[in-house]
Amino acid sequence: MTEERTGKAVAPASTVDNNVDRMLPQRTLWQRLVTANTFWTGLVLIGLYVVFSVLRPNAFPTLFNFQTLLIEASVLLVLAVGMTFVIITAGIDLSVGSVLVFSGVVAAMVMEGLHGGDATHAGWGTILLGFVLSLAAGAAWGLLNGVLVAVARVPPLIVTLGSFGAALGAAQLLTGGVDVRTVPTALRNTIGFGQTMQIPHLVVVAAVVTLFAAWLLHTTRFGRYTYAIGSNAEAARRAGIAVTRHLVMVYGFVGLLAGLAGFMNLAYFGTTTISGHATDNLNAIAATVLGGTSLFGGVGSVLGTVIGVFIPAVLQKGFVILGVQPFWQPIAVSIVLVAAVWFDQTRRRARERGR
Amino acid sequence: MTEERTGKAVAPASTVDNNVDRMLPQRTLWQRLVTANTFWTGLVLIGLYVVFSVLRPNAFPTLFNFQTLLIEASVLLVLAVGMTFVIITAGIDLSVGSVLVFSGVVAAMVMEGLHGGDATHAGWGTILLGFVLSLAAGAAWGLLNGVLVAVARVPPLIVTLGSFGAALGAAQLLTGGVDVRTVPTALRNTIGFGQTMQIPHLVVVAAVVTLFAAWLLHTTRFGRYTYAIGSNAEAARRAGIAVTRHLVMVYGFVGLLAGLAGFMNLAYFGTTTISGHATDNLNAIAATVLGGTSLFGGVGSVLGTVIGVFIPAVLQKGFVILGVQPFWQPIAVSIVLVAAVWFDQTRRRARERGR
Amino acid sequence: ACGGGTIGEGPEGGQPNKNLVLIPGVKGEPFYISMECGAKKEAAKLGYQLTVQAPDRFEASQQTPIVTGVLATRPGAVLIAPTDDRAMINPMRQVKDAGIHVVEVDTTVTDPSISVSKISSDNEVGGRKAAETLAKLIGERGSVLVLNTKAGTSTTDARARGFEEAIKRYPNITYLGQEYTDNEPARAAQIVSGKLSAHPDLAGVFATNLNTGEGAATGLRNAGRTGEVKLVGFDASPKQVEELRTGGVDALIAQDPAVIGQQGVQQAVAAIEGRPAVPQIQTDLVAITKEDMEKQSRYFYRTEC
Amino acid sequence: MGALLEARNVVKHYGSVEALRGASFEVRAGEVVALIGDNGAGKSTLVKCLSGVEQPDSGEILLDGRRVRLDSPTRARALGIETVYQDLAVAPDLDPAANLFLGRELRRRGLFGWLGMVDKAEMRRRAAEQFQRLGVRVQSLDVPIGSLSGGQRQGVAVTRAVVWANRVVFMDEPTAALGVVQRERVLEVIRRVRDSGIAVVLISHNMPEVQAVADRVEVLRLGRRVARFRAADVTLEELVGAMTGALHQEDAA
Amino acid sequence: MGALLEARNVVKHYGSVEALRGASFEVRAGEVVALIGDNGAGKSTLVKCLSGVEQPDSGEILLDGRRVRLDSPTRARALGIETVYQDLAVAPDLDPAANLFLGRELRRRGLFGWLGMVDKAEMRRRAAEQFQRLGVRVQSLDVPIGSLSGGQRQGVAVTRAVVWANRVVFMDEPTAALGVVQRERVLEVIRRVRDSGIAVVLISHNMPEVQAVADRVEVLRLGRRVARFRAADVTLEELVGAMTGALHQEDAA
Ligand SMILES: Nc1ncnc2c1ncn2[C@@H]1O[C@H](COP(=O)(O)OP(=O)(O)OP(=O)(O)O)[C@@H](O)[C@H]1O
Ligand SMILES: Nc1ncnc2c1ncn2[C@@H]1O[C@H](COP(=O)(O)OP(=O)(O)OP(=O)(O)O)[C@@H](O)[C@H]1O
Ligand SMILES: [Mg+2]
Ligand SMILES: [Mg+2]
Repeated sequence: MTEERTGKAVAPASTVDNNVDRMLPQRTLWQRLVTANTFWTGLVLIGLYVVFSVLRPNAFPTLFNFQTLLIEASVLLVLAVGMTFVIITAGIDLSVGSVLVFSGVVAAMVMEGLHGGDATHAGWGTILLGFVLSLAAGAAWGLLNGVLVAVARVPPLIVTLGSFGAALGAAQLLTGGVDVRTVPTALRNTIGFGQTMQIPHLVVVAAVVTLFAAWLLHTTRFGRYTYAIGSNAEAARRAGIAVTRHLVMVYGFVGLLAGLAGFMNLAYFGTTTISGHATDNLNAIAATVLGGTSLFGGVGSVLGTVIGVFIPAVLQKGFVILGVQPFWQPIAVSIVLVAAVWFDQTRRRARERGR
Repeated sequence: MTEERTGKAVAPASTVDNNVDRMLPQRTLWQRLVTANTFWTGLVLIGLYVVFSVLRPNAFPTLFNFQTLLIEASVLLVLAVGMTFVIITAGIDLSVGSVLVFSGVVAAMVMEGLHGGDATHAGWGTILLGFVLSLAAGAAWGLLNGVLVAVARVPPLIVTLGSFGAALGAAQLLTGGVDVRTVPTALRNTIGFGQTMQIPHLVVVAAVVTLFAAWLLHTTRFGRYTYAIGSNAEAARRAGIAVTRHLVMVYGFVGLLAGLAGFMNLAYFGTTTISGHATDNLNAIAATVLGGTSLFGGVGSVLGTVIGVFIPAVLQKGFVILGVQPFWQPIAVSIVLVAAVWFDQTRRRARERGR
Repeated sequence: ACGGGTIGEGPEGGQPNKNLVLIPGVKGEPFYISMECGAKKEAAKLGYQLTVQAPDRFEASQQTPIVTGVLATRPGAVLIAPTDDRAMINPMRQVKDAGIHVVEVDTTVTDPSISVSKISSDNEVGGRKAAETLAKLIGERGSVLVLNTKAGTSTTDARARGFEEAIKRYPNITYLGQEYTDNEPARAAQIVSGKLSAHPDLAGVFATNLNTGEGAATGLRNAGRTGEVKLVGFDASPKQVEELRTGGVDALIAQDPAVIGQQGVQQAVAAIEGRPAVPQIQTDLVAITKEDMEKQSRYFYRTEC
Repeated sequence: MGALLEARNVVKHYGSVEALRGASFEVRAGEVVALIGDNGAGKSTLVKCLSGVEQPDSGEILLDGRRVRLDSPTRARALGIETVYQDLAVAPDLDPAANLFLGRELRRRGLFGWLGMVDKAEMRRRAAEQFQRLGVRVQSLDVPIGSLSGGQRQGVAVTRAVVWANRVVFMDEPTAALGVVQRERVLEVIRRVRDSGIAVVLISHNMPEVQAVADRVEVLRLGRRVARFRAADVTLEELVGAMTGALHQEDAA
Repeated sequence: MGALLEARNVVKHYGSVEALRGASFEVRAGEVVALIGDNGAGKSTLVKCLSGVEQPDSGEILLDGRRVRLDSPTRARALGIETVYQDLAVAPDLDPAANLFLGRELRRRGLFGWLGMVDKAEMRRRAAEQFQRLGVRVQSLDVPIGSLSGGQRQGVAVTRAVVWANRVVFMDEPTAALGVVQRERVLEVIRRVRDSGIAVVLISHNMPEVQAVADRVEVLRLGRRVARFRAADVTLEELVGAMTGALHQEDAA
């Protein structure tokens, strides 16, 4: 080791080299875009769309196919948007599919009941009542979930697994297990498959919900508290955030969206499809996680979830159009799912390493 | 405020009041029992058993019913025991049901293939080969999961949701979606329905697996690393634990157990039951969490999982015997599930508060 | 595919659209596979091309995207087993509106104007046949149980409904009602053994599909009551036929899926080629017991073509 | 002059552990009290009880001589009590500005604000200002604070407490991870806050620091107050003696 | 005498943040080197690079004058390098004994040990002994260490590093949360470890402590070494000057 010398002062360099200006500059739009967690997953989605379009130029990139892709994803999108909120709080909601069914059943039965067992020709008053009841039924389950999670402190997985079973059971109990099959024609023709200038109304509803949720999550205090609770619930509590109340509200919101999804489902299918929503929960969770939301909470975005909903939807549709053998389809979808997330993770890690 | 006086020395009290003896005393068995996380859930289980026995003294507390309870829980128990390991590492495995099906299919097809399309009269050589292949097939999926989780760092939920779809797809692809129809009679009669001194062999297999898993988790280095990784993976890595390898092994172990469960399922049903395992994953997760294992990792026990498997099993059986109306059953099961966990949480919190 | 506005009639090039698509209710069920076999054979005979696209589960929400996806490929005709008699109306109408002929096979929707032809077997009749067969097997006395799959599954619900209706006509038979199994054999086995504990006089079980049948057989076998408690299953997949032969099941209600597929293709081709199609065709349903199983072997389902 | 905030005979158990066995404590407006004691003496627990995070099993808490129930952190904050927790209690996924304003977000003006929209730009600006004022160095206001160094995180937590307090600030080892310069700055801030009439409670294991900044010292040992000193009169030996139990004041408890 | 462990021109980026911009560092056997610097200077990052936790982007690391690749913590531990991390890196759900032996569990004798069974009783006993020796107070060996106080946790982490090290111990602010007595004990331990011929690297913001225990001081500023001192010759002003950039040694880097 070389001989050490006692240091000598060379410069009166300021002891504080940070200043407001240095901290403040916003990143450029492009920087923010590329570092956004959703950028690469978004690229995957676009890539898939392009590949299928090239493979089947007559069938895939058509207006009709685009419309049906959007319509068929609408209900799941509404569920997944809600799921994004719960997962950001480090929770989970397995009950969405059952709550959807329950809300649809409540709305359908009331509408039918008001019209003596056949709601086909019911008017807008009835429809509106059905709509409100559907939302109310969904919100009620959601609030129940929220209270059990936040007040009774039962782990969300257990609570919502419970309401997954209970809401479906309740729906079956109400209907005797048989789908309610008369739905107002007015409802079906407007919300179910009405269009305005080639834009399906169901898609409009889903888009409005998504935009609202994005606004709520990314710009409001409600959204910020959602992130804070998922990031460190104890810190949030000490910061004076009413964690319990907020969690109840988040679960209630998800329930409300599931109720809305139930009503949309009713309008679309014209029946309550009781047996058809067993895997909605996993689909919604997969979409959310695929979109970059962390199951450990604190991280996530609505835009990511939108992308996460459409990647499997585009894949499945593409495979059907390509005529891929049915048993290969789930295998191929799984591979692409895992690959997309893996690609995203790799990009993020590379970015964090600064390369 | 009163006038302060400068302190004066009163006693030469030792500056170190801890000593080896004070730190060492083990708690008594009773203390350890009552503070064990599984104590209260265990009480719930016993309580349920007693209640049903009182309600239907002729039908519920019979040897036959006890045996069938155990037999019918065996396959799920093996899955849930594996699940306990993954969840303790803060992971999750949604693929177990599909891996079970895949392993069963591989074993059944090979056994059939060796006997020209009808394995009914196959001998023990064939059965053993089927057994080994079943384990191997399960372990292979598990290792694949593990590599994707630990090496590629894809979130476990996405990885295993992928293999959930892919393993089932692969099983359907192998069989054309049709259950393999012949299973060696020797296998069915020994493992499937055989008994020794009233103890069903299927139960013996599940019990051996459970005991082995409990030993592995609670007394070996492997188990300790499993907890350490779930508790703080970075700390484990810095402590020199080969986190990646260990995670691959844990997922491989779960896959292996799912393979075993697939073989047990084959012996029990005499067919591959391809379409009948869609909710095995949620059932196994629910059992694990009900047994006190935390989804955030680091905490859990095999005994808890055993209790967690039997609470719903006893409930469902009891409701069938009581003749509860079918649609009420899922509702009641859900309520008891949530209530049991809630009760457990409350007890634990009270204990932590020292009351 | 040949695209274009008027599909199937083939007026432009004079060439009819020779692509047919079969959309069964769910993938990988022997019933639908047999149907596929019948359809494929017939299509080949007539010089047509038949592809199959099936949903993962018997659910409208799963089948709908497949229907619209198939629509985008513009085949000449679609043979479909709708999973819901209302929910599938809209997507099927879209197919029809695009000028594609629709043939309903196995199940139908409530709107009769969509398809050119319906070839179906009546599940409710099947349920009734099951009740009669089971009543005979148990000597018209004792308790009987129905194992259903998931509430809201139209086909199995119809079977259970038919069974319930018919079984009530036997005064000495106690109907214990139906239990739902979520289509899991394990759950079915659990219910059967539970019911055996609660009702020692249980004499017969009707299992509405393959998975419930397998679970019920296992439950009975486990309790050592095979053959004593009579089990009637639905469908004649190879596994079930095997069980029938070895005594695990006492009777099966079988449909004739191959014929459904064959007829479906015939009607679709007729429509494409501008000939009149037969609007409604009913196919057979039979009860097969061990005694007459050789005679009825043509009803056994196939697993590959 | 009476005490601003006073705790009397506070008892707090965690399971079988008795963290506080009748601890008393007081602080007056405009003074800096150092709360010292060995590891595990119960300092943090006492702070948590006095900032509404934990509920004592028994004992009373008085603010301005009146009994208060601090049943939530919100309540304590509403009464003007702010705290820098030993474990910091920040949200690691949020950026420094969001953490600074956590629970007190600025809303936009007008309709948007009424709808709950937060004013991110303004919060960023003010946060930068405050960090600047307290000399907290953050290389960027856009990163989640989970990726900052321990010292930087501590700086954010201190800033948060100081900005919002108007009666009492508890600082549980606020300087533990701070560099020499930052530490000086925090001590300076403490003095400044004290001079503005706010009571400051400083927990520290650094005796020179305690002697430099505190007006009074209260010593906790095994969950009880065992000594109180005027900082000007006390020697290092006395402080250490009180903490280790070698020295005992009869009337301190 | 040459350096035991030496780092030359180590560069490390985190995303766009340059944590180390060509940092050099050295420590000899049997000496205590204090590594000091402002918050965010890169001390912890350097320690992580030297204990195999992070991989530097460039630069070289020499052990006994030979280049080594510390590609994992296991590798570093195998070479006799132990570390007390600033964030402690303990498993909060495991008890103190399990943490002490983490990654180095004692196995039972005979068949059971060969099967991988750990000897819990023996580990408990030895852990109690070691905690006793280093004066770490843990009220019970049966609780998960997540429920211990910060100081207690730090005590466990220090014990772990000291027990296993045989060439170099890095201690990243080991005394930050410690009480006066425990701190003295850790400093004593550091001296004792040094005397046994092991190199000790101490990171601390407490200058009196640094001056009391270190033989040499190396100063990091903005990711580079800016000064080196013999502890005996240096004044507090010089140390602070070097850390803040007021003082610069040309040949230090
Ligand atoms: N959440 C908890 N659960 C169980 N025991 C706890 C908990 N929090 C603190 N304790 C125990 O209470 C006692 C007092 O802890 P506390 O954190 O108040 O000490 P402290 O004086 O702040 O120590 P330090 O100087 O190390 O921060 C300790 O023995 C500690 O182990
Ligand atoms: N994981 C990380 N991701 C991004 N930036 C990081 C990460 N770790 C450290 N940094 C940044 O690197 C720089 C050096 O950090 P480091 O933790 O080495 O500082 P330090 O000298 O140990 O500071 P302190 O005295 O506060 O502990 C800081 O600007 C810090 O924000
Ligand atoms: Mg403390
Ligand atoms: Mg550091």
